[in-house]
Amino acid sequence: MSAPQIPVILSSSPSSAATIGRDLMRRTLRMMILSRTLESKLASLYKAGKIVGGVYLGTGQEAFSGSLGCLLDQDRDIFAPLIRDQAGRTAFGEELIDATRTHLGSAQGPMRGRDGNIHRGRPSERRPAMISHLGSAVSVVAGMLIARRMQGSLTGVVGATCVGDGATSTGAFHEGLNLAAVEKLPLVILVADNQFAYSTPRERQFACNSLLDRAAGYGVGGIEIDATSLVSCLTGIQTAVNAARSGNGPQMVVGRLLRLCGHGEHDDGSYVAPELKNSLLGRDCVENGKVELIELGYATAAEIESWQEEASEQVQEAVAIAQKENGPDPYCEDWRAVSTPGMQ
Amino acid sequence: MSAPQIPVILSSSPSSAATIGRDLMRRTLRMMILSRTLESKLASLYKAGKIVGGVYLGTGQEAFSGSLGCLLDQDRDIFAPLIRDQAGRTAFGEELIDATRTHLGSAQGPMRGRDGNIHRGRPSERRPAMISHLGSAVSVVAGMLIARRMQGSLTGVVGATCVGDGATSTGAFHEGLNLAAVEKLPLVILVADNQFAYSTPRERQFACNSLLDRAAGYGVGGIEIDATSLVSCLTGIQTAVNAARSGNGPQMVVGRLLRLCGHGEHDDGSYVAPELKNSLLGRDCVENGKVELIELGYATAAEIESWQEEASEQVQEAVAIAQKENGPDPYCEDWRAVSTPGMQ
Amino acid sequence: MSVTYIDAIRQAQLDLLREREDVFLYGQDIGAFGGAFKATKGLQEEFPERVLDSPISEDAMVGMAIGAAISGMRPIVEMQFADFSSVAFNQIVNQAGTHFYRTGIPVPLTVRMPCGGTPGSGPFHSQMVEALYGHYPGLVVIAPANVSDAYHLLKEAVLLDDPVIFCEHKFLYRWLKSDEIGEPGLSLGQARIARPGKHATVVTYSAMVHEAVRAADSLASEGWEIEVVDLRSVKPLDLDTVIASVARTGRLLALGEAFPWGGVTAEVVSRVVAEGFHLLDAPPLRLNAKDTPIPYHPDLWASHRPTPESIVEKLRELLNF
Amino acid sequence: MSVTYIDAIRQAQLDLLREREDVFLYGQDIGAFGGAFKATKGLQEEFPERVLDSPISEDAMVGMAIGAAISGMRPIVEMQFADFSSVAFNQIVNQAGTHFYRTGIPVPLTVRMPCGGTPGSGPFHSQMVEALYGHYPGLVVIAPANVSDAYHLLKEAVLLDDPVIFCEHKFLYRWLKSDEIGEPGLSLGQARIARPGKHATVVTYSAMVHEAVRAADSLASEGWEIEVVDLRSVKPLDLDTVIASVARTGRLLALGEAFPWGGVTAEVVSRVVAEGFHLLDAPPLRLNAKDTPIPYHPDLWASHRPTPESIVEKLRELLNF
Ligand SMILES: Cc1ncc(C[n+]2csc(CCOP(=O)(O)OP(=O)(O)O)c2C)c(N)n1
Ligand SMILES: Cc1ncc(C[n+]2csc(CCOP(=O)(O)OP(=O)(O)O)c2C)c(N)n1
Ligand SMILES: [Mg+2]
Ligand SMILES: [Mg+2]
Repeated sequence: MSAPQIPVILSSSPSSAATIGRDLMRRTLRMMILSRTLESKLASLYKAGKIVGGVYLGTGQEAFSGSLGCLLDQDRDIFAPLIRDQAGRTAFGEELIDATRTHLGSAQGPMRGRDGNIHRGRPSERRPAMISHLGSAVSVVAGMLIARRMQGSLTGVVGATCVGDGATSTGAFHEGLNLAAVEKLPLVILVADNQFAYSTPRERQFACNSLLDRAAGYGVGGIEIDATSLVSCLTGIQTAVNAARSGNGPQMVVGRLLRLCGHGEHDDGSYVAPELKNSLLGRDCVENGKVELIELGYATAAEIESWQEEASEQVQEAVAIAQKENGPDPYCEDWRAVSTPGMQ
Repeated sequence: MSAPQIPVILSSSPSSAATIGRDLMRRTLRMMILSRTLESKLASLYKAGKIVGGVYLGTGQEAFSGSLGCLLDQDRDIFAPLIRDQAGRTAFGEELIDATRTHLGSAQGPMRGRDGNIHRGRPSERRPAMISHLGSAVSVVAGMLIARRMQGSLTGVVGATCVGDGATSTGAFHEGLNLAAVEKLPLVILVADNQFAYSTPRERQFACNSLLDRAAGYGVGGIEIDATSLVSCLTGIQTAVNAARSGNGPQMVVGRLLRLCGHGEHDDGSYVAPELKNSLLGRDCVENGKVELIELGYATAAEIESWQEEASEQVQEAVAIAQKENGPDPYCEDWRAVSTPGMQ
Repeated sequence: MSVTYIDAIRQAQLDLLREREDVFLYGQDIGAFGGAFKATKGLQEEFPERVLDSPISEDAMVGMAIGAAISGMRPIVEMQFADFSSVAFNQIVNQAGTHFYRTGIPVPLTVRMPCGGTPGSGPFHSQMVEALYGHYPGLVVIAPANVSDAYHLLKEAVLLDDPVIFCEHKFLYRWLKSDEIGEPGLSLGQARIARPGKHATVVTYSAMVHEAVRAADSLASEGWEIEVVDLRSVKPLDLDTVIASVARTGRLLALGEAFPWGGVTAEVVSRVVAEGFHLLDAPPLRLNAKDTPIPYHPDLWASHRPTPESIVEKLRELLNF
Repeated sequence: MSVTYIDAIRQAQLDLLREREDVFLYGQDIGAFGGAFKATKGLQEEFPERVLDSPISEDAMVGMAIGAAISGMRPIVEMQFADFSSVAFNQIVNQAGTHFYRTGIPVPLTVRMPCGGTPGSGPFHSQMVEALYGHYPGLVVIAPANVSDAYHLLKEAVLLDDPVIFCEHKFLYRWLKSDEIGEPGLSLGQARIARPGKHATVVTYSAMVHEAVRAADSLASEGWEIEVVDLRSVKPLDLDTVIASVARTGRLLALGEAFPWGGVTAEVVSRVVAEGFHLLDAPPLRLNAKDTPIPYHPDLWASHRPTPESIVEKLRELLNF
């Protein structure tokens, strides 16, 4: 076996935009705008004390996460999101109401009040519900793929999951990715290197230059991209998704960007140096994405404005519905942790 | 920070032998012979049903492990051996009697019958007593080094530990090495890539070409060596030890070799293909080491023969003493798992 | 011909692989090598695609199996030793154990745990894990004491839609033989009267069932008739059978090989006193292993865990009250 | 001026850092940021070399601290949430917990565990861990219920030569205030009568002490005098104080916020019946959280754990026997 090639795409060019195409770019930007709009709303609801539990946003990571969601096939692929993947979730087909219901404590959310917010998922729709322990979804996605291989339905399927720079320090990440590499599974793993894990800067988290340096050690393909650019995200992730889909084993995509919000909405992120915010890493991918589309002639400012308005309406509606709904009724809970009667 | 340089030494030359020197080569070979002699004795005692617990040998790994033991400073360095490090233990100053006492169930062994054989250690002499869970010593050695840094006594100290190819798949290995890299500790980690983890071949364990490919991902220095050659082991490990000692952070040494025994003495290792045994990887480092010394003019065959005889005597003596000693007396056990009275 | 406990475990896996396409095995060295204890010997030959060697990655092994289990498969994961499941602990309790409650989707996963002490195995190859996993919601914890249960309970475990911690006892692997596996008797969740009696009840499970029977046998010569209840599964815990026995005998000794703080014996005693206090003629007692790591030397090991002698001693205390 | 429970924890760490050169702190975001709960706020500024941010590597964090502890230091590891210690489980029980028994060298390590539920925290930020670690040999497990104990027990924990699991309750962090930290009273290993009474004894610890006292207060209006015993440490467990209380009241309710199978309440009941059976006028009862993961929605959460109402209900059952 020869070592996988590791290309690095840190800038994007109109030519790569051409390979992506107008429709995909338009759809991704719309998803990014929708996600940003939803999350801004959740942030204000949090400030107003209306949210049950914590609020963790993906501000600044919409291009990275949303591109993945748009590049996956909603009908057969697997997507295991983490805490900053609202854009990916939405792009992969999650309805807004799932998000508003969990955050507002409606019993009608996918987790029925039993688990919350970013932990929501619908495993039967190939969207696992994350547990908090970082890194632990990597092996789960590997298992979902292995099941398909045994069932003869793996062909053309990709399983994708996301982690942050900090999560790469977990044993779970390491064991999971190594296992997937040994099994040569069609796994795509996005590493959002957003400069911080909570307040901890990269240099207290790892000592390599780029987390992409880890790909070779797992024997997996890899690519590093400027995740503040939509074109670069779509191009890079498409390469990885295609490589995985066509049987080249796991692919790692390291996205360089900056978290443009606190760790959670309880955190003001004051530890992020202004120079970093003002650097290229701090570029807002949504605003930049708009410029990218306009410059490519793929959308007009007016169109984008209308997407924004549409998004606001959709979000309003999803919030309004969830707000009217009741929370779970503890007296109707059956308090059963196993499915088989008598087994508790 | 710039990426650490990763040299690969797969063959050795007389010129590298010169940098090692006659004394070190002689001492290391003697330690290897002593270790091999002890382990052969343990193997026959095992077959004779005289051993308490299992027997795990380092046959074929004496050059790799013994070189490390000889290159470390017994008065200040730390050495956390694993299951195939009899040579390293002996070279680092462990007395033979420690090994025979644990294996023969004497209460006077370092573990007093409470733990056995390869788990023995003397932490107060900077030789931690391994637990079985693979990979978990890496972080412990890191902590021993961090303690010294805080105490102002780290200068010139190296902490070393060994793992096999299989142990690199553990989360503990990953977390521990990453932590050590972040703290830029003088840690030397030997990876004995002996082609198998128990019966599991490399290709079911990892997907990279060489485990050395992992070094860059941790941001640590690395070197890969032919571990069947004593010159190559001493040269390569010396480079790593020196680099760690002079402040260049953790160093990984991947040794390519073959386990020349079963996983334990209960295992005949019949899953090892004859081609592999007959390949260069299957070369016996002890026999080869003798040739190396003789060819370099560092020892005569007669001298080596006398070392062998001396070793046999020493082993006989250590076995004889331990065999006469009693096992632990359960009626004298205080069954205390904590040191402070009243805290159990 | 006779069947050992480990044969039964191998046979159950073979039959499951043959009967169902959704069953697969995953673990270290379980393929061509047949596993550290040969519980999977020859199985990869017949099912090369469904008997897979894993890397030394217990966390990922269980995570992988969970992913497969929610995708229509019924994985059996072999821990090489139960003690190494400490590395998979997070995936077991937090991912597998919570999944049904959180999402409504069950996780039909079985983790085979070679448990318990044998002489010379030491602190890290001898642990019991039923107390650990019994404490966490969402897991079924089984601990068969005989050949027939080893077979039938493993089959039931794999067919159950929920995650099962299957605690096998290494001491029984080759030591325990039976003429045949036999027909299924009780089902999962039901305790068994391993030996009937009327003066005191010993509630236990796994290898300790045999030690308890030995203790009972030796007290029989003095006229004491000791009833031994084999729990078979510690979660669910068949309190009805236990209480019925205590109702007959008026005396309870809860016996286990695990560490003494908490665990099965504490759970048994607490439930019995809560629901059957009036049935008791004497204080219910417990006997467990000692509160230290499991010693490696056979002489220490034999004193660390309960023995027929120490059980007899405890029973005398109970009977003489 | 008033001191909160979290202030006391911070103060204990500050005083330890000032008084002793061998103490250091290690954990995620505990440096400049001061920790997720601000338990280490400002400490790195004063002790830049001894307050270190760790990577997200719980296994290695504890392994590292063990290595430091056997090299003359007294590390305090902060888990960001106790729930994440599942990843460090192996190092805690198998490396730290076995070390003294195996080698004779103690491991003066303290692991700070932010435990327990708060509304909206859900299954992975609410767990209690005392049952988990109490089961394993070689660990001391502490669970302070008030401001003074939070301070003094943490100081004792760090000065102890053995590994300590220090279970802090997040619900108490800011909610619990005191005028001052006060002088040390009881020492580690001694339980405290949190509220004297004579009709029944509630044995509990951590945040449940306050819920028990509330329940007791509300029953007081009916003339019932309920004694509340705060264990302070669950291992060692001060059975003398518990038995003395049960001797006075004749009735026992063991109360905890953990999952209901096994754990502290089972251990308390089992020990009391073994040694104080004759003191009991009624079956000893237990009240724990429900046997599911801890739900995220505050309304479910409030029903999952014991409340003053459910405690009162259980106490009535006990008193009416
Ligand atoms: C095993 C584990 N330890 C600690 C935490 C607490 N925690 C939640 S998010 C987080 C930071 C994650 O950083 P990173 O992986 O870089 O993702 P980001 O938040 O930057 O997107 C931490 C420490 C956790 N969830 N899991
Ligand atoms: C966490 C863990 N899982 C499983 C084992 C059981 N085990 C002991 S040695 C071994 C194989 C180790 O292989 P490798 O690391 O390559 O070392 P080698 O034996 O080849 O020297 C296994 C699986 C263990 N000790 N620890
Ligand atoms: Mg990050
Ligand atoms: Mg190996």
